[in-house]
Amino acid sequence: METIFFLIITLVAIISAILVVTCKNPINSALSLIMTFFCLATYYVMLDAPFMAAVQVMVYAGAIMVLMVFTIMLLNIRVDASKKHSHKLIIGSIMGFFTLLDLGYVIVKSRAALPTGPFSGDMIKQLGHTELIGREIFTSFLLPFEITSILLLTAIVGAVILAKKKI
Amino acid sequence: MFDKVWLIPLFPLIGFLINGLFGKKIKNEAIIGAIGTLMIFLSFLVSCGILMQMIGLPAEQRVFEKVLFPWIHSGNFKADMAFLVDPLSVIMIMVVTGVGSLIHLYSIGYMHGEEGFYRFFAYLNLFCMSMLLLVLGSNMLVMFIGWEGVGLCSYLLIGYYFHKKSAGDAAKKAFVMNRVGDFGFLIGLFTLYWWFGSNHNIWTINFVEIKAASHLLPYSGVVTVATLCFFVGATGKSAQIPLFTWLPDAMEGPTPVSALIHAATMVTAGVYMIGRMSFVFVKSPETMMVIAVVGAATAIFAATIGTAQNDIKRVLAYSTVSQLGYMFLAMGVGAFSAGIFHLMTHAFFKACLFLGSGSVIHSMHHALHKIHSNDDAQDMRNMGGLRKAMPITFLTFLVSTIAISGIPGFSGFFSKDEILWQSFSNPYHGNLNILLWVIGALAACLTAFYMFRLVFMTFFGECRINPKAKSYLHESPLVITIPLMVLGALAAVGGYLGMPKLMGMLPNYFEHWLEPVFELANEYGSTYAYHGAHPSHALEWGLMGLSVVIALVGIGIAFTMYVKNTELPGKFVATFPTLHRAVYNKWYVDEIYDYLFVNPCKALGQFLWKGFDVLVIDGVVNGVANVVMGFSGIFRYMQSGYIFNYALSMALGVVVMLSYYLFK
Amino acid sequence: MENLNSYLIVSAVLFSIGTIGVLTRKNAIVIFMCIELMLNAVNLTFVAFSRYLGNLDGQIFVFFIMTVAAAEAAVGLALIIAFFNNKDSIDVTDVNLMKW
Amino acid sequence: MSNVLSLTTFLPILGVLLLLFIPKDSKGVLRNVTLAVTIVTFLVSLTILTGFQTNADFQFTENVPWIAAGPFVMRYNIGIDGISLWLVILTTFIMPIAVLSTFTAVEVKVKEYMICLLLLETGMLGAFISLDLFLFYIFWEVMLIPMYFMIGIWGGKNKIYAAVKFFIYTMVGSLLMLVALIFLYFKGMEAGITDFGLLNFFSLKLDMATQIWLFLAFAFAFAIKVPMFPLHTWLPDAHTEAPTAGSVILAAVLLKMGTYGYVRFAIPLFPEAAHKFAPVIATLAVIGIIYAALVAMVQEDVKKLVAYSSVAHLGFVMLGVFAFNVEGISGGMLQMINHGISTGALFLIVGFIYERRHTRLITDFGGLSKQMPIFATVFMIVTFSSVGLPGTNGFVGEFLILLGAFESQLRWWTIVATSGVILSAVYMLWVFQRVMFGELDNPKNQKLADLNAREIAIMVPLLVMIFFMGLYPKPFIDKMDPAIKKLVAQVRVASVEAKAIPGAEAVQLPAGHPPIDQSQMQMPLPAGHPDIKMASPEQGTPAVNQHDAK
Repeated sequence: METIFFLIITLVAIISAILVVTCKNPINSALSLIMTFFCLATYYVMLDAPFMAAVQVMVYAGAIMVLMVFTIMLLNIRVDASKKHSHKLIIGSIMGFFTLLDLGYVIVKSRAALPTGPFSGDMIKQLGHTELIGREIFTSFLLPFEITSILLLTAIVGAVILAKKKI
Repeated sequence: MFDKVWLIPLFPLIGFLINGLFGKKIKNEAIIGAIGTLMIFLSFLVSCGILMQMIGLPAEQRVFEKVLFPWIHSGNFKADMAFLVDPLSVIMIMVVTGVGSLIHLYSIGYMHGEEGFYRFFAYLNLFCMSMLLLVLGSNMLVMFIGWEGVGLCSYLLIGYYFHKKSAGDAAKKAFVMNRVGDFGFLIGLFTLYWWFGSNHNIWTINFVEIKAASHLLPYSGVVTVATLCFFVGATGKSAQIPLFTWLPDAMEGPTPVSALIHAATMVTAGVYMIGRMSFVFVKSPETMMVIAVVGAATAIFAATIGTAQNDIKRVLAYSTVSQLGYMFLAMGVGAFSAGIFHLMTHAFFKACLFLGSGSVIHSMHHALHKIHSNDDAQDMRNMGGLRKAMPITFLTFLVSTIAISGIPGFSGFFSKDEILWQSFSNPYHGNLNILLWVIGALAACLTAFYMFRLVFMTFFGECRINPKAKSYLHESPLVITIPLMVLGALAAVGGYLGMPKLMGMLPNYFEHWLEPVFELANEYGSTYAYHGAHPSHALEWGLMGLSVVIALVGIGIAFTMYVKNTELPGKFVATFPTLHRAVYNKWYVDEIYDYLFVNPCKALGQFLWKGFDVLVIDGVVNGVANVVMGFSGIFRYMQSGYIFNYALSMALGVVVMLSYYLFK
Repeated sequence: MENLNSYLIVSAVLFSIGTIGVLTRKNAIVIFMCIELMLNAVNLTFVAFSRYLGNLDGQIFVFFIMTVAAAEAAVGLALIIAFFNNKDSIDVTDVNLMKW
Repeated sequence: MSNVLSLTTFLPILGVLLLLFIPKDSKGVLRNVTLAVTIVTFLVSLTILTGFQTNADFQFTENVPWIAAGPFVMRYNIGIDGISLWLVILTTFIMPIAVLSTFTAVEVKVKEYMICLLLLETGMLGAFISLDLFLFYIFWEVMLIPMYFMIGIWGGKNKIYAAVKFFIYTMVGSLLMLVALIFLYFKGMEAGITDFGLLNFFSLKLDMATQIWLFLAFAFAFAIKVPMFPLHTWLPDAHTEAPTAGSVILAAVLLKMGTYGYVRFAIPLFPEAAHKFAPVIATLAVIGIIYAALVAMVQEDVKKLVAYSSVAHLGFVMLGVFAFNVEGISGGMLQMINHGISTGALFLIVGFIYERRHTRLITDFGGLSKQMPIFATVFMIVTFSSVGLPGTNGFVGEFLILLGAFESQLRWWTIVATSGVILSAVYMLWVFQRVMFGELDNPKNQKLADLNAREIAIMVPLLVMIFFMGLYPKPFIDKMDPAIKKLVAQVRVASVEAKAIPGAEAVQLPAGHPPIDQSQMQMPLPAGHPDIKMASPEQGTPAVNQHDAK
């Protein structure tokens, strides 16, 4: 039963991903991207990481995509009319195909012995995923956490300077 | 007086400095001429003093070495500026200063009116200084200074009329050929120095020390190599077979130059060098043979060319080359004192001949100049019958011609006949000596022929000069004729100094005088000489008579051809056109040298420069630069500016790395 | 409970689609979206591994990726706007000032 | 006052500072100040000459810590001995003459030109006096820059090509040298050497393999500078394009850097390798002599001809240096100074006629000696000094070189090299004849002015030196002798020891060379440490048997 559900979600995800790439109108590709994010969120849930799914939806679908759509609207970009099938299409797809080939090969071939860490699946269910992540972030990963906050700060300042016409 | 020897070269040096630096300002020809002549005359007086002092001394005390200052001292090598006075060098300085002062006096008259007058006298004095250095040097290096110094001065004096291209070329040719000789001299010097140093730890180039150590030398092997190299040096300087073509061209210079340098002094440097190092030369029989053969060959070869020349000075030049051949023949057969004796007598009569021809040319030039015709003043064909116009010149010329042809009673006969006899009876070369004697005699015949041909063409017969100029022909002034008369007298009388013992009337002072210098050489020679029966006196008288007869035959032929019926030479030329043309063009030796050496060098130089230097090396250097440019051109396309290319290369990178790791 | 491989395959597919999108599209913003897509594919692998390895580090790392993605999106879009201001087009091929 | 050496070296830098204050367009003041500075430097350097005792060790030494970067310790270690003394004096002697010759030659950007000249002088002096390998390398590079600018800015038509070619040629060589330097330093560190000082590297025993590689690197760098046969093509271009003063200094001093490098660094540091490569280098030197002479013969441009002639002269110097005996090396050193004077004079002469006619083609001249008699005599004297006529300086050096090389194992090479004496006479006299003799047909030549006072003032010191060194070279040779004897002993001791070192591949002296028996030894063989205090052998040994070294 679960596998069927998994297949459906995968199907939806891949189709929307392809749509992102192929749609002429950027708005449609933006929406299909949001659709992909939702599929990913369901994956996270299936992987017993509910908090991750929530964050995924909020950050990506909510924040970043809204920003994207906003920019598209701001610049009211017409549909890129000249769809010349330049050589880029062929080369791009060949490259994509080769990456897929490599990754697939990696996945199929790899026999790495998987040392299991301390947190088993059921343990997450009892303690609650958010609490566990919270404990992890604010103990061992405190320094990276602070650095990412600085990163965000610089990004904000950068964005403001770049977009403003004259300082 | 001996330690005043350094004055001898010093005086001409002072003369050179005065005339050289201030000559332009003095401008007055008499003063410049006087300074030049005075300086050389002073050294003549000093050398007379030394001669007198040496005559007073017994034989073994006659060697004196005067060290002036240390010149080059580096490591083992020691060379001081030092002079050696011994019987041989005394004779040489007497000849050089004596003939030199006469020629200086002569050139005051001859060079009258030339615009570079001071320059001529400065160079002439410089030449005398270098020649005296060469002759007095007590080690090979001081001799080498003189050796190259005379080469330099002959370059300057031949190129005196520098505006004439032919003079410039002749000067350069003379210097380069001398330089080839110096190359041989240097190699010989190094071999000797190295051999003595590395085998017996005697690091010296001083003649006295080498003479003392000469007993260590082996009888051939390294000595042959060294002496052959020295002989190459001698041929370069004294114009023998391989390197003689510069001497006839050197006639471009003014006549006093030809008289002093190319007759009396410089060309005898080679003979003197062999005399000075006779104890080394004798040690290798092969070299002695080579010297004798080359000497004889040059004698006959130059004599043949001399017969067909029309320029009066060219004839005398080839006669000098031929007489030098005799001297080398004498040296080659071990008759060193005979060689030096012939050198002295030759200096007298050849200088007199040159000066005589100079005075002829001078008056011819004067006459032709008066009527503004530009016939060649030196060509014998437009001379003739000058004996009436120039009696003194004619007389002295005739005396010297008789001397050079070897007519008994005159100096030439004694010295040349001594050489012929020595070459016949020499103990060194076994059965070669008959051939040597025959060649010598033949050359003597040819010498007599062309000398008298010259006399008859210039002084006898009717005057072929441009009729209008005939009246202007007159005897040269006294300042020219006095040296002629002195030299003429010396040419006549000089022979009696070295009368061969056979004659018996006078003891052979000359040989006796040079005995101490060459007795070591003769002693070494006797070790390998062939001690057969000493040929009888009768044979000696017979050969002497034969040589006189041959000379008279030569004169007779000349007389019949050029006085009796003058069209005979024309007929002779008609019957043997190719032979005549070959002889007239000096057997095409110059052209052969050009073809063998000069042009290939130029072609090689051109090829090396254009081909190798520009094409190969610069090609490689510029090639590397172009290759680098090429690569940078290619890489430039990587930065195309399109984002797509960057993304593509990134993706490509990922894929390649992944697949590399996967499939490794 | 799907096993690890299937998740990895899905993320591989999404990742290559993202690559194709980046390489082929001319519109700057769509390229941006494809990059986001590639990032999320990577997030999925992280979470899948963290789940099967029973170690939360992967998921925490995903947070950091998200912040980076956010920052990147912000700056990227600012760039696009700035580029749009002086070139009136966001077509990637017009970004060729560096072309010689 | 022991730091007179540093004073001489850095006096030109003070001069440069002085020049900075002088306004750009007052050319006269600029020129005179530079002249004054160079003359003062010359006078100061004379005090070095007078204070120099004739013995073998380094004098006027200064040793001050300079850089200590991690393992690398470089000290400001300078000093001169017999070998570098005369090169320093030659540099300070040539500089005023070069400056004097630019009074009319350079009109544009005079200030920068003068600064380049002074910088060049410091670079050269520094290179000659530095005893610290790194300091030597620094000055070696500093020297290039001003010369590059002089050729590049004030040069002739394709000056850029010539300047770049000159620069890159030398840079390639010196980079190789830098690598070898550092590798040597590491080798030294293993043996406990703490800084770049030259003296402690002398005592460093290297095995044969490393010696070969290090020697090749050093030799390559110096070969470019000498210039040796295949690497010489930069010289004619650099000379034809350089301004007169530039090419005078380039010929007089910069070329000596290469041969000095061999004598000071390449040979003493790696004696076995030097012995091993002596035949190869001698062959290149001899080829260089003959090749350059032949090529010089067919040149149309006078300056290119003189450039090729200096390639030939330096071929002689290399032959002398690689004879490894006292005569050869002192001949080489002497010839370096002679070449500096005579070729410097030749370039000045070419500069005079270039200033008058603005052409260097031989065919444009002819019959000048009637028009310019003083110039003719000066040109003649210098030609004969360059041809090596006895009585002039050229002969003494050349003779000693050929003599020394003949004694050593390079016997056949010497015979071929001696033929170079003929070729040098040919091309020099040919150019002298084509320029000076012959008809004064070219109208432009008829109005040429003879040498003025300034030009005569330039030439007089050179002519005096030509004759002084030709007739009485003793003071020059005596001051060099102890240092050269020490160098020769150092090289010979090492080459003998090389045979003794078990592991090291035996040094096969070429078959022709007689085995080093006692008679070859000028000095009694010192036991132990090669740094020998060489007491100069007493004069006045008996005439016949010179040295009983048995």
